[in-house]
Amino acid sequence: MSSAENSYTAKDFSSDQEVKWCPGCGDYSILKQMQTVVPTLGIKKEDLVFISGIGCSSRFPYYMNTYGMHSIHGRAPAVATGLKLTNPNLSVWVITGDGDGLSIGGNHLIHLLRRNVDLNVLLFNNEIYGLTKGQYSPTSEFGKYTKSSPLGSLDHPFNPLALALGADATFVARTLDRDPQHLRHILEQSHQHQGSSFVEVYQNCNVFNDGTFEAFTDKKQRPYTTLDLKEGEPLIFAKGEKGIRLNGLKPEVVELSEGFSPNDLWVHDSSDATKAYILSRFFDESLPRPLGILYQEKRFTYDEALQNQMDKAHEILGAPDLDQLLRGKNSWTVA
Amino acid sequence: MSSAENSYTAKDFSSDQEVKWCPGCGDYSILKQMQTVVPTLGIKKEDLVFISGIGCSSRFPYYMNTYGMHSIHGRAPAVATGLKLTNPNLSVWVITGDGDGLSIGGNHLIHLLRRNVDLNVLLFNNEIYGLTKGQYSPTSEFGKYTKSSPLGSLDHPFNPLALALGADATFVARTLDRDPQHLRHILEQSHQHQGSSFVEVYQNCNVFNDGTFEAFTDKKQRPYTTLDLKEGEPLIFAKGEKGIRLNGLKPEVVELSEGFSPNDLWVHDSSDATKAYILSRFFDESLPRPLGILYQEKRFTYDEALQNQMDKAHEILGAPDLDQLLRGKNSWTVA
Amino acid sequence: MSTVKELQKVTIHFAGDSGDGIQLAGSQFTNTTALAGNDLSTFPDFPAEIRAPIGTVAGVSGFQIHFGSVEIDTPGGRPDVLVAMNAAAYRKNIPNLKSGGVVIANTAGFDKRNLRLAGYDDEENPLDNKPEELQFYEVDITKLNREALKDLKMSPREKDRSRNMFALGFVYFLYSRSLENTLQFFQDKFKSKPEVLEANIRSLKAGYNYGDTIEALQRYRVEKARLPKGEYRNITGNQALALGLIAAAQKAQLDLFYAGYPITPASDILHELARHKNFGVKTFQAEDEIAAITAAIGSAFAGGLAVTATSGPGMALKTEGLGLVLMLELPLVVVNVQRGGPSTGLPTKTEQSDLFQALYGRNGEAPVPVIAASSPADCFNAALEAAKMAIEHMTPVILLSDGYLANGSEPWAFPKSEALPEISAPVMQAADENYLPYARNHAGVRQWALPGTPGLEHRVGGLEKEDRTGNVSYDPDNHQKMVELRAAKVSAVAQNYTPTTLEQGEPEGDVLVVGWGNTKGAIKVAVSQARAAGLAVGQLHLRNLHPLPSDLEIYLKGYRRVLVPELNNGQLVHVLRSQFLVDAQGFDKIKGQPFLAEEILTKIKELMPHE
Amino acid sequence: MSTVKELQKVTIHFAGDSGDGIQLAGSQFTNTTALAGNDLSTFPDFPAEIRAPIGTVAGVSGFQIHFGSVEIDTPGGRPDVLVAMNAAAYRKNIPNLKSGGVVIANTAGFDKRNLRLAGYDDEENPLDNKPEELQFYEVDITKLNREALKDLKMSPREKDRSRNMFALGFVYFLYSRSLENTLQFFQDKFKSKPEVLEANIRSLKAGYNYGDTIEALQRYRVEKARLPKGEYRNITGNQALALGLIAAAQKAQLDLFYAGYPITPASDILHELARHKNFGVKTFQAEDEIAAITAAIGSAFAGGLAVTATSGPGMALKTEGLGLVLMLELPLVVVNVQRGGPSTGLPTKTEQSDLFQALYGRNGEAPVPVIAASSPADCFNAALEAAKMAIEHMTPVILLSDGYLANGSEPWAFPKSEALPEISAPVMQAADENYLPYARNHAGVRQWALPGTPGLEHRVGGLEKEDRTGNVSYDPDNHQKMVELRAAKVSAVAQNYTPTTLEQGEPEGDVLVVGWGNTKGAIKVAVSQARAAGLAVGQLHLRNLHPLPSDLEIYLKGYRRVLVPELNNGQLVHVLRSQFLVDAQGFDKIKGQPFLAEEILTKIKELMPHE
Ligand SMILES: Cc1ncc(C[n+]2csc(CCOP(=O)(O)OP(=O)(O)O)c2C)c(N)n1
Ligand SMILES: Cc1ncc(C[n+]2csc(CCOP(=O)(O)OP(=O)(O)O)c2C)c(N)n1
Ligand code: SF4
Ligand code: SF4
Ligand SMILES: [Mg+2]
Ligand SMILES: [Mg+2]
Repeated sequence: MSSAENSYTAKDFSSDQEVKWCPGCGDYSILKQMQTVVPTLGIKKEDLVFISGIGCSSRFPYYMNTYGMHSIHGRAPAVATGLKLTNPNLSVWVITGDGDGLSIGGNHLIHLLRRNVDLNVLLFNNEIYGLTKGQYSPTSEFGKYTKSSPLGSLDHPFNPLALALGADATFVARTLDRDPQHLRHILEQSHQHQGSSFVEVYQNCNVFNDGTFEAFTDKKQRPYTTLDLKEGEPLIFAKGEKGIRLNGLKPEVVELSEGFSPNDLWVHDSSDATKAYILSRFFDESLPRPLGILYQEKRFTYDEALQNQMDKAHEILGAPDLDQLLRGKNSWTVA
Repeated sequence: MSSAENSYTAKDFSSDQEVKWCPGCGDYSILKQMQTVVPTLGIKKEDLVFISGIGCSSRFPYYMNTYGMHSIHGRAPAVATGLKLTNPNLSVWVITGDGDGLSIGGNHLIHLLRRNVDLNVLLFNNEIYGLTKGQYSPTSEFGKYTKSSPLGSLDHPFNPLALALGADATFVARTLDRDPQHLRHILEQSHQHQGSSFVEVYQNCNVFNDGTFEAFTDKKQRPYTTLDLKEGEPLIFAKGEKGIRLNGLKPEVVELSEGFSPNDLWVHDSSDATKAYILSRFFDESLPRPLGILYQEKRFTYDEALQNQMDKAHEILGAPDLDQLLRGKNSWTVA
Repeated sequence: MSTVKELQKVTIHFAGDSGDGIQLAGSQFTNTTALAGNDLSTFPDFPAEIRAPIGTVAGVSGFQIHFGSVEIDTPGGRPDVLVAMNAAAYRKNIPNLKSGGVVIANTAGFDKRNLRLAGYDDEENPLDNKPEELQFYEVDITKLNREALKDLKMSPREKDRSRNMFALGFVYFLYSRSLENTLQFFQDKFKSKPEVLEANIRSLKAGYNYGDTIEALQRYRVEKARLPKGEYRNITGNQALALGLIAAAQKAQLDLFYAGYPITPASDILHELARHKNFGVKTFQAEDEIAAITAAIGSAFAGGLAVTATSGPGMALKTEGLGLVLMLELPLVVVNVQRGGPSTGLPTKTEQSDLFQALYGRNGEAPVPVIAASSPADCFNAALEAAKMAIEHMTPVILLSDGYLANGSEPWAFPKSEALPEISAPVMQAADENYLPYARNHAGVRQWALPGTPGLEHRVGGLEKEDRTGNVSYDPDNHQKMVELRAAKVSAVAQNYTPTTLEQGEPEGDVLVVGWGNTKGAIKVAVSQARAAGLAVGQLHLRNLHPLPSDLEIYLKGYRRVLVPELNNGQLVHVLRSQFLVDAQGFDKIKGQPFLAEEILTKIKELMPHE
Repeated sequence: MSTVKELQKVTIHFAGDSGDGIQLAGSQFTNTTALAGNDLSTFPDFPAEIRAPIGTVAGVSGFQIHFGSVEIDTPGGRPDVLVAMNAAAYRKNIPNLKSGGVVIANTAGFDKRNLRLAGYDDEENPLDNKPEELQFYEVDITKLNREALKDLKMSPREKDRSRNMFALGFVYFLYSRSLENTLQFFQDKFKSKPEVLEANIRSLKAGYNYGDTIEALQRYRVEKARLPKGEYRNITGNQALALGLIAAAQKAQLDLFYAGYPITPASDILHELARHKNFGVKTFQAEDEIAAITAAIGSAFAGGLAVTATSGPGMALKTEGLGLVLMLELPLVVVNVQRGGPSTGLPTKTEQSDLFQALYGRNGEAPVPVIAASSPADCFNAALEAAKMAIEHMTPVILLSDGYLANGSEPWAFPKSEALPEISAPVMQAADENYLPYARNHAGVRQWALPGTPGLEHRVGGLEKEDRTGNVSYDPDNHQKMVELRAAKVSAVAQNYTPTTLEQGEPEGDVLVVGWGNTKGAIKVAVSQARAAGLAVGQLHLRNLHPLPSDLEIYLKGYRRVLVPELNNGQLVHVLRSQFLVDAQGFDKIKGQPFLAEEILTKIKELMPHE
């Protein structure tokens, strides 16, 4: 890394375009943390590419002073795949929303995750369609009242992390717009991960779905409602008062004051897929909402497999010779 | 059920169209079992509808003497949803393939499963694109040599059952083309289930992917390579010689001759989502491949929620009055 | 005391920040104006962002209303009155104002910050340098409004939320309007928020009273329009379209099944329909547009009146499904509320550039009837006609609307339900030994056999079908025959058209202006002005874009020149030239905005023969 | 001893069950014929099913080859020779055979079961009632072949697998062909299966020897064609297309990125490209067509020569992506190998009915250059031209091929790589302070700034862009300007066209036959026959369908009649009428099959002025 790169500041990553989200939108904070993190990652500015679909969240690339594409609704994972396969040196980030990534774009997302192309997906989950002015989304809770569901929505929502695990994602994490430090940490980690990193970011849409994640972001409630996952450490929350242990396959909240010690607790091991699965199912109110890296696995990436195959093809098939290719195997001459 | 219905035979469900699959194709057997099962289900012939996409498997509806639609590639789950919501009295079956259902149609499938529309999905998994003459599919193993992957495929495959569980499916099962009895049983059970039933059927494509499931279908090997899931019973296979127990969260094969008794074993409980998850991950050769119902859950169905809402709308908004609707709230008269 | 002047028609343009509640003020003024018996036409115009950057020109939201005691056909060209809530709104709209026009400027919106955001140079306040030909009301609305709400327990920011109502109250005073309707609206809307209710009432009244207080004020009165007798309501295009679909379902005695995926400017159709489930309307918010159209196809197979609506990019995704449903020969209404393109384009702007896509945008020989609505209220008729055609001819029908029609509004002499045409669905009721799924009647229409009906079990699909039986067939001659049968069936819908007539003008003349869709009003005004000036000009407006009416030709050939104004780069004109070999000439505007009548008039004059 | 007769050209039709290896026999005969120096043209025609029902007419697979010592432009009309492996193959093809033609019938395929499956009445064996004007070889191929393999350790079913080679051997004998090439092919193909290798060798030789053995046999010889000097190979359209893309990538010094989703008849392009990864070709089998085109767009952004290919239904899914890439102004080649439509239609049959979709099938004003290939070998040039145009003009280009070109083959005088045109990609190499992503050169082309290049960071997207900067802009005038700039850029590609010339005929005359795509050969034959008969007929064939060449008009107006034969319901004819206001007349065939020259000739004669 040259000194020039080292000397980037957040400002270098701020484009000249005016940011057009609603005042107070959670997207601002995510943008800010991204601009703060990237200078520390050792990536050259010109090697960074942000690809998005359509939605409020998908305006993100316009505001990063890097290469970027605001593509079409739901297709960012596919665009990013083609980009990365063509130039594997780039650091590619997909920015998507709960509508863009899980409604119209759900298929591309799960195929990206199973293929494990080495890029990072940030899904801004505000449990609403923001840009189209407030219809329920695939992550909205059942019975939600919106413009398109004046009598309540009828759809059971996706659990994005469970879906990602079901699609064999190799990096699955959750973070929050309102916790800059946590957010930065997860951005760093997802960059470090080789393969597709899937990060769900709880994001407040203060215009159409205000306060959805307040229980998790509110300073007072947060210690009790969320669980910070730390590798190799026991699952403790509520300011050290409570922990979680596994009773057979069932997670149980225990009071540490009541005779339970940290040794009785479930120790976080992000390489354990079954534990990750159980964590992804911490959804009802009896359990805190896990934040951090639920799962991480080392698996060959699609782009590296492709690169190997390209090298192998050279070995097997030899150097390219266009004339020979055109001639084929059975030519004849008319004199 | 009237006597007329009772008197259906398999032949009544055989259409006048000549079956055009390759001789020896596993699809024949699935068709036959379907024609055998439906007369026993107490459904009127006219209330049965088969909806498919495109693929060899998707020709299925043509051969059933019921209502049917051979729609477009990947869209059968959506077509079936619209059909079922319009006429909830129908018994609707979606017939799809690993390409149709998991490649182009993956998104509709997972949305159907989360919505839990009351219909049955049979995914004929032959781990290949049959109709287009043999390209690898999203379930083909890594490194597969096909026309489109002459140097081996690079894609990590989907695990269809894990994906379905990740999408919050309420009924997840696996069966085989070559085991008529098992197949019929699962067809029955999926019909009984209220909500979206997802059934993966291992199906042999003897032209482009012959023998893929031979280890599971071959009479000699099958007892050792597969695990028949039976509700409330311990997981025993290999003709009673082996069983599976849970060591913490890890499944382990134990020899029943070596001091383990059935009481030590994992007892199948299809209502336990975590167990279902672990079962869906029985994929490597150290574990037998589970067959049967991995998971089943009772959850409101989308169609019944819609029906309730329609009723509620009547209550709240009153009987429909078109003139009042056209007049609106602020009309005036020009005399 | 102020004098009251009688006016025939007025155009008011409300403008402010997207957070300023401009659309609400505009629509309240519209409803009150409608109830006062004026004819009117409106044009809301807002930025693509939910809250575009505050204070900037890009963030300005506008609402224009044209109303009068005479017939009103467009939302007006240049406004007579501009309500500018801030400097950006002023900057954006002042160039359009009519000479002699009135400006109501909220001076609080011209502070340093706002001036800078609006792009004015340092210290340059346009209110210090007002065009002389305009009249100004400079009012510190923000301050006066806060004053009026002084004793309410609200933050200043909360108080400012109702300042749009202060401005509205003032305009009500100027135009001698009653507050009644808007006060009633507050009662309904803020039922559960008594504070907010009180604030809005006070703001509205304060604005009105302010008008009463200040001196030397010219007031206006616009008499009731001599509209044809009947009962009226005000309606937007998307609302009217939704009601047309419900009416069609009622008339056909079918349940309406609407599947859609949100997209601007079509989403309101979903929103409107979702409110009327008591009419047996099932709405399904699908995961994408492909799921929406294919779910609708499933519904059509099951016997629903199936509808899906979208805009350009979504339409692109529906084209494969359209191919399927036309192959199946099931009824389906596909609505495209067009917006600026290509690609994501200008989502909140209007355009007519998806006509080619509607006519030709499918693989294979895939003719589909195409219908276009021509005014907000006409969206009702167009939807009803589209549904009737789809059902009675067992075919998909594309219905074209656009952003301007969708959000614009006008008074609508709504019909009595019994006056609406009957729709008879060709549903087979009972089993028939000789049932053949693809046998046809004289108009080429097959019958609709619904799952659940005993004895009619059959299979349909997207592969080519054998004539009559519908079985899969690869026979070469059968394919040609089926292509021709499907085309003939679509052609046959033209037999039910009412004969083509000119909107205005003689059978022969110098310039025939041919339009489709939202241009009708602007063309009408332009042509009538041209005719008033003695020019031999005619107007022909097309409802049916495919198949074209067979009796068009005499009109096209009766004029020396044919002019086709379109909000695209020349699409209908291309079709007319091909089909009739007339040297029709396009006149294109691709600015995301509707035509002004004067633009068309100028063009007409250019084309007039020079003596 | 048999006599040998010299022939100028011959059409042979191989037909049998889809399991009979007809395509293999056909392609072996083709390669041998090519190596023998004949000109030729082939037309494989197979059912949609992988293994359609055995023994039925629907299950018949056919392969026709037309070869000669003279120029060959079509795969022939009615065949001279029919090889019928069973009764169904006979039944399907016998009506087409030329009077005096030869039938080689495998009598084992005329047993009771086969006769019934073929739909013959009980006991009615057509071989018992042979048309007198035909010559028959009735050979029990099955039996003779089993006999030849008697001592091999194989089941009868396995032995029967090579009976196609017995038939082929017999035809080789009849046409005095060498077995060399096919024997070599066996060696390669069955390297690892010595049994099968032996069986095939024996079968082929047995068939040949059988010809030698039976008496009174007329043999034929077709001399080398007087093809222009050069090196030749035989090639199918899909192969040629793939090679054209690779050649373009090499010439542009870009890596080829191909993203596709399997679909008939386009899949072979993917298969072919996947075999040449050593050329830096990356192939990506996407999850659907939308992922394929958008992945390709991602690649284009990164600087790849991005290509995606599909057929009609897949094209429908790509239209939204096409809108995006034309808005981005990045190069992309989109290939549509057309098949019978609409919807799933006739997947294995050919048609030209996606022209409208290519020209008009997008939302918004979305012009895209459209190029069509006109013969199997020409797919190479067309692909190269499409890629060059896409890259040099920074635009998506649609390349139309079809099922007939894709699977058909002909001898190709392949070029030397150095003779291929250079392609210069407008890639920006270095940072530039004044870089504006949407600044343009004289031809309206912007520059290609690739991620990874320092100092050129910029953002692109599908919203309307400000001229030059590319920033999002909702400005009305800018929108009109950008629509016009994009249109102008596409129009500018026509400046590089070679001047339009007639394929045949004088500048003026009675009937000008205008074609595009695969009809070229059939029109060529028809027109030359008409001219030989003294008629004033001309042929014009279009490579570029959008923009149309500007110098077309003089030809269109130089003839009294313009005839446009198309394998659709009249699409190009519609465009010509609109653009040039000429009363061009369509001639449509929508049977999933190419034109026969005689069909066109008949039509030409109909149009000739009657004295
Ligand atoms: C093909 C297509 N369909 C629909 C739309 C309209 N649309 C734009 S954004 C959006 C949903 C956005 O939701 P989400 O991804 O959650 O983003 P948010 O605005 O909430 O950040 C929709 C439906 C579109 N642009 N394109
Ligand atoms: C839009 C579209 N794309 C591609 C195709 C071509 N296609 C038909 S079936 C198929 C895959 C079938 O695979 P699968 O679903 O596994 O069915 P199988 O034939 O193996 O039973 C494909 C790619 C198509 N018909 N439509
Ligand atoms: S609508 Fe919601 S998500 Fe969109 S910018 Fe506004 S606050 Fe943010
Ligand atoms: S190709 Fe395979 S899946 Fe298709 S019909 Fe033949 S054997 Fe069955
Ligand atoms: Mg969202
Ligand atoms: Mg398959």
